[in-house]
Amino acid sequence: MEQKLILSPAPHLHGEQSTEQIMRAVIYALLPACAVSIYFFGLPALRVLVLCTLGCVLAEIGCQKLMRRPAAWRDGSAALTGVLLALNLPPASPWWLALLGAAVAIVVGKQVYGGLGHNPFNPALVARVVLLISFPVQMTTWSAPTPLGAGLDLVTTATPLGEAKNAVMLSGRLPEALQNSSWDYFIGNMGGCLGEVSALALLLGAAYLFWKRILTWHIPLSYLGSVVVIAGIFWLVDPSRYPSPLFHLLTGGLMLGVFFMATDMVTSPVTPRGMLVFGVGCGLLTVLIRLFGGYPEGVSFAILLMNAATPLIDRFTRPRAFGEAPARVSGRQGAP
Amino acid sequence: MLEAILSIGGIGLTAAVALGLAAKKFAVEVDPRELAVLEALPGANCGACGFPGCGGFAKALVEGKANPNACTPGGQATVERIAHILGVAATAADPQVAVVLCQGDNPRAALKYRYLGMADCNAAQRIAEGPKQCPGGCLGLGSCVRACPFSAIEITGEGLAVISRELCTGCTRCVAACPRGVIRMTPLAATVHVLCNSHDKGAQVRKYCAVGCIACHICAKTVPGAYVVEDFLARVDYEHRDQAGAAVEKCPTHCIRDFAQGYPPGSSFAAPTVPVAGKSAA
Amino acid sequence: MNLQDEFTKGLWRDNPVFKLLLGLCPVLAVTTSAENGLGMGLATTFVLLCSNIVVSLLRKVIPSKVRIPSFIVIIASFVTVVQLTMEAYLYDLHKALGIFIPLIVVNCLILGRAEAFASKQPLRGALIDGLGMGLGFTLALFVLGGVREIFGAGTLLGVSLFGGAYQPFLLMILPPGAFITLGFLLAGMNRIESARR
Amino acid sequence: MMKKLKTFRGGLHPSEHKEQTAHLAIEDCPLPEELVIPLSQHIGAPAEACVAKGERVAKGQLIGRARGFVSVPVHASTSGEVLAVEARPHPSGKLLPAVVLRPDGEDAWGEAPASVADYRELGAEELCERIRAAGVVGLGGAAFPTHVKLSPPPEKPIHTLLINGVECEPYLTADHRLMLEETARLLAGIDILRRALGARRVCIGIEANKPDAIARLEEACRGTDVEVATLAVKYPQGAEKQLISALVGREVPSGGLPMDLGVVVQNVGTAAAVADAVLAGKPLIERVTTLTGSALARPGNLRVRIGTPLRHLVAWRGGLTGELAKILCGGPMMGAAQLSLDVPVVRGTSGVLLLREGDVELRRESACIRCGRCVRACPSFLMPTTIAAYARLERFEAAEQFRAMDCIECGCCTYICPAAIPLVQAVRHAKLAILARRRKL
Amino acid sequence: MTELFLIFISAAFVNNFVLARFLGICPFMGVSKKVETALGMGMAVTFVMTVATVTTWFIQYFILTPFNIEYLQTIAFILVIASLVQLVEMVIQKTSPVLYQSLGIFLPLITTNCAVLGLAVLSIQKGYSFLEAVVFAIGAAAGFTLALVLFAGLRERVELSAVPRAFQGAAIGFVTAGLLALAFMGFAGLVKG
Repeated sequence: MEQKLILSPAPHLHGEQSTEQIMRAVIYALLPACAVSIYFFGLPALRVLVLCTLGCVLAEIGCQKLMRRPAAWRDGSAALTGVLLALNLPPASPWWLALLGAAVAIVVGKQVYGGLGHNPFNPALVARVVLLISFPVQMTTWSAPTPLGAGLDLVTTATPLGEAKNAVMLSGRLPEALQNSSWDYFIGNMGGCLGEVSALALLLGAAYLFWKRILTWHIPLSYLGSVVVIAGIFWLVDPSRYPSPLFHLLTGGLMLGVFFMATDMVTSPVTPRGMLVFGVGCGLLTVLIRLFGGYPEGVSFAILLMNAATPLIDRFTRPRAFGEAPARVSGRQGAP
Repeated sequence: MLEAILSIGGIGLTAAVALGLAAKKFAVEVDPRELAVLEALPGANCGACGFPGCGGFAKALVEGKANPNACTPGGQATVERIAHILGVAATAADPQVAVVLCQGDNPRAALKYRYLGMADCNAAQRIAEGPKQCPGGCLGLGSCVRACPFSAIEITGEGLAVISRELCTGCTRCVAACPRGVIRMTPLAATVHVLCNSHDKGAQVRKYCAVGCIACHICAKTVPGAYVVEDFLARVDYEHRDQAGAAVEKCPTHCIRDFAQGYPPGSSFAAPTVPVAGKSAA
Repeated sequence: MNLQDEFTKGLWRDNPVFKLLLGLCPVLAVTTSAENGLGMGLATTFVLLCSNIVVSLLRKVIPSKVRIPSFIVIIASFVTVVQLTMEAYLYDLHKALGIFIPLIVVNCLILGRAEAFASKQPLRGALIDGLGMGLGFTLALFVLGGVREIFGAGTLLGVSLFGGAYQPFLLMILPPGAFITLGFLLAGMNRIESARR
Repeated sequence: MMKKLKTFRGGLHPSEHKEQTAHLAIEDCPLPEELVIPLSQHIGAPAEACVAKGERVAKGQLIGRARGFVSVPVHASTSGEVLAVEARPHPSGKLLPAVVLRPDGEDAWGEAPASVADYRELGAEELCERIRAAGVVGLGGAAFPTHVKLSPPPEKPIHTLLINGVECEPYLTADHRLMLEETARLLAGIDILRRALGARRVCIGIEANKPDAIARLEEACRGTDVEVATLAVKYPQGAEKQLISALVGREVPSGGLPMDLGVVVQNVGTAAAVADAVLAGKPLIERVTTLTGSALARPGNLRVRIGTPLRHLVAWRGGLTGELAKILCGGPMMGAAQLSLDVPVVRGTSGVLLLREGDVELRRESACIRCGRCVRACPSFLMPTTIAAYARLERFEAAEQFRAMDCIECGCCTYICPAAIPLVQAVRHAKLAILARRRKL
Repeated sequence: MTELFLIFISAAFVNNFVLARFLGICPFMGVSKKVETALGMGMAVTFVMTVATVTTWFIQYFILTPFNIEYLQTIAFILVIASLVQLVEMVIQKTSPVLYQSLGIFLPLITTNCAVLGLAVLSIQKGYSFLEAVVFAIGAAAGFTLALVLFAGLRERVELSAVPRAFQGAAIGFVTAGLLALAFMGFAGLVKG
């Protein structure tokens, strides 16, 4: 029998970029940051990367088997979550921490909602925060960076943000030295999670994503902008107590958060205006938590909180439809 | 001790007097059915139904905006009581269930084209009248499943809708949802049905479906009166449903099925006990 | 109605926590350990039982217009009894359960049973219902508390289970853990239920 | 530095695929063995057959009478014998009534078409009536009766006539060739349309990817007040509302019509057909269409009699070159897939595409990853993914509140979707359900 | 002033009534299926919480404490709150049908909302002054509303998702609430104590 004709609804042409290609591109964009972390932290960093990625992919396969759904791990989203999670862990993380994180990310963060596209919260961040509040000791044991160092270095250090927070709490003043190491922070010569260290490598990856048109400017710009403005205001008020905007930009997980976590498509708004609101909210919460909260780093919590607000943001930033009278927009928004 | 009694009593008295006066002064007319429904509800005001308290739920029920089974704390007993008040219960002497009059799943009924698009029968039907060659056959894309509030419909692995005779309440929503009119309301007591919905001539039906009615009249000849053949399609005359079973074995294309013997192949529903006992009492 | 059915329905089929989703505030709040869960469950059972009895006895006396306030007063009285008793004899538990003891009064399970069942049933049924529902509630609290304690502290009823090397999964005894654990328990129940069908 | 071209907000630029046929001059297609002329080739009430089986008809003879105002008559595309008046395959996918005609080969007009000495002496109503009687409809694809657009209510005077020479659909080049080869006829048609409307401003919009057509028209319009505007190459530049937005700078109100802004848009093919109808008295019995696609031996731009089955066109263009996987009538963005080559070319057939298996998108849909591309691409500024999600759950009130009814079904969202979700189909599903519910109320 | 501000921040964010103290879980799970309903509920709760706190504060300090019968707190409070709510409902229903539609219909649900009683008891336990108690109530209500509306938004989204069958319904609701609580833990330490 001859092959039947294909009938499908219009349009009959499709753009080139598929979900898998997007996921793969984001993983490629993270490779420079992975490389820098391995350079500074050696094999332990590699171990964390491998464990998280493998753990996530295996958890994804397991969940899909359990739910009797088609295996979709090949779309690369689980691997991406794994890499992102690894970049959010300290280099000295024990093996069980990495695997537990992977399981939490995929099971609680993603698959209970039905898998890719359905999770309201960023899975990697869910896992990071769960680990942070459950295992505060392991999650805040930082190895000192030793370029091309061999093996696990037992020298521990503090992250610049942690140091700043401690100093302010103890003496009410910021240590001078912290403010003067911008170049080190930029290339990644400081303590921190795998992916928090090198702003340079992350910017490189982000540039690739902009070039591939996977990132739009809305979230990164509004996030960075609001951090600079808000941190700047505090800094101008009292520079001895509040660190400079540049310090905020280069330390902690801000770069990673701005370009790779807040911009996670699934958990951020779809409307351009919504993205701006999202970015500003992230920036505001990040600075507030960093300066006044109990945790030295606020990026993860800020993004999670804004993830929670995403459905509302989407609702209230619905664009005015073509030809819709402007006055009527606000009154008739939203679902019943 | 005295203070305790006095003060609590005082608070209670004040509250009672205030409420009593308020009830008089601010009385509002309420639909008596709403009050009756409110009476039937557990009164836990837990909000599990998604409405603001039992009062809100009762109002929504009377206005037809809510399903009685939304009340989790109430359980089945409450559902039945509410249904009774609202008169949506199967009070008819002859309870009905919906039946998919088709057995043409993917291996048995030929396709007209390869369909790529939204998995919805109504959407598919708009593209050259649906991907099945048979103009009346089940498309198996599940519009009826989504329409059914009681999860009484499943799509078999081979793409055929099957309706559970136990779970179906006869609400007819699936009938309205099906673009091909393949779902019909039939008496629950009738278990024998001609599972075909094609009005094409026999020769044509043979070309695209292995289990379609070819209007050969054998059923009508075997049990005169129990079957009617119209427009090249046989159907059971449900007035004489009791005799219809005799023709099941005689149908050359096996398109007559007695549901008492089980559901169409591929269905996960267990063979029903017929007629379902106690069903009409609900 | 079959009394045995009335009793067992609260344990599984109509479990107040897992099936009816009633009285969730204490369920989530006090189940940081199996012991707390058990204590809260028993306290609630006591109030439920007593209020069911009284409501059932008074069901023909109380005019229907003021029945809800009357029920509340009855329940509140028993809650006060529990509260004072626990403060006197079980001070540690009283402290651990804190504000949730007075809040038993607004546990919708109790009011719900009073309104939906006890006010329409003779004494024997109301008693059995209260006992069954109360024990079902206690069971649920114990299970939830147990799971959270095992993972969150590595102990059960204070007994260490995994030895010193175990790193407690603190999330489980923190607020988010309460929600997530209950969610997973409910999903597990659903799974068992659908497998049975 | 290049001047920024006029355009609208949103949209995208799909690969054009126009190079196969853009350079090919229009050829006349010979008559087929059998013509199938559907009685419904326009938006509105179908025409009513006024010939019977066995009757002989002349070329241009009325064979279907219009029913009502929003309807147009149907004419015989050639002389011959009526074989049947029956339901036949129609490009809409249904079996619809059609007059089946066997050409006698003489191709003889009945009465010689009455030509007009000078159309400038005719009033607007007279012009409009001639256009209606000739069965002219919008040839861009929608096939809306032209005389209806030319009869605005008195309270909505028309001041601007926009001529749509955008042809933004990939693959299609028929309008492009028409502008190049039949400039004079086109301009005559434009002048008639403008007189019928009393429009002050006339503007022809053309995408920048047709520089030869722009040059030709600019040349021809020199000295007149007809503007020729070059538009950015972006889909759906040719959609009515988007074209108005680009050229007039205003948005047609939601739920409204271009006439609310005092604007009427006509396709270039329509303008040419108007010239035929008024100047030569010729009814609409043929059109220019693009026949192309990877499965076709010799693509081209053809002048085809209405009712010619696709099978005949394909045979004449050297047959198929591989296994046919998809037949499309219209452009690839908004056209409809066909069940067989038995469907005829109708008035709205702006192109025919025959695709091989390898050129057909076969990706299965996956879950929405909320990338927001559909939101950014939507020229109606909607949130397609949200509307589609509600449509799937049959929550049509919610879809309506997200303004599903403002969708123009251009297909941008589906084109750009990385998860290959049939968004337009879902939105359309919601639109039809909303309309059905409104009718019920 | 700072003190009052901190009480507000603490009640609204750090020790959010729903997400950290587990008060008012029933309406939180029940009335969070649609954002509009959640907003209405939030407003109603804000109103009732404020009024109830004021009233019970007076009951405590002008009746219970003077007569030394603090042990009757539970009975007295619930009695007052229940009657108060019912009274307000009746008044609103009669006087303003519009207000009743947007706010009044939620009132019966609030009677048995443990957040209201809990709030009244807590502000006594913490020994707040009258002004502090009012701010505490408004903060708690704001936190409740915020959590409720965020949660409603999330649930509307989850409703569009392909949630595994076992998790459908309440289960995924609890997991989502848990993750929301997780995010709220970021506020920890904003206010000491």
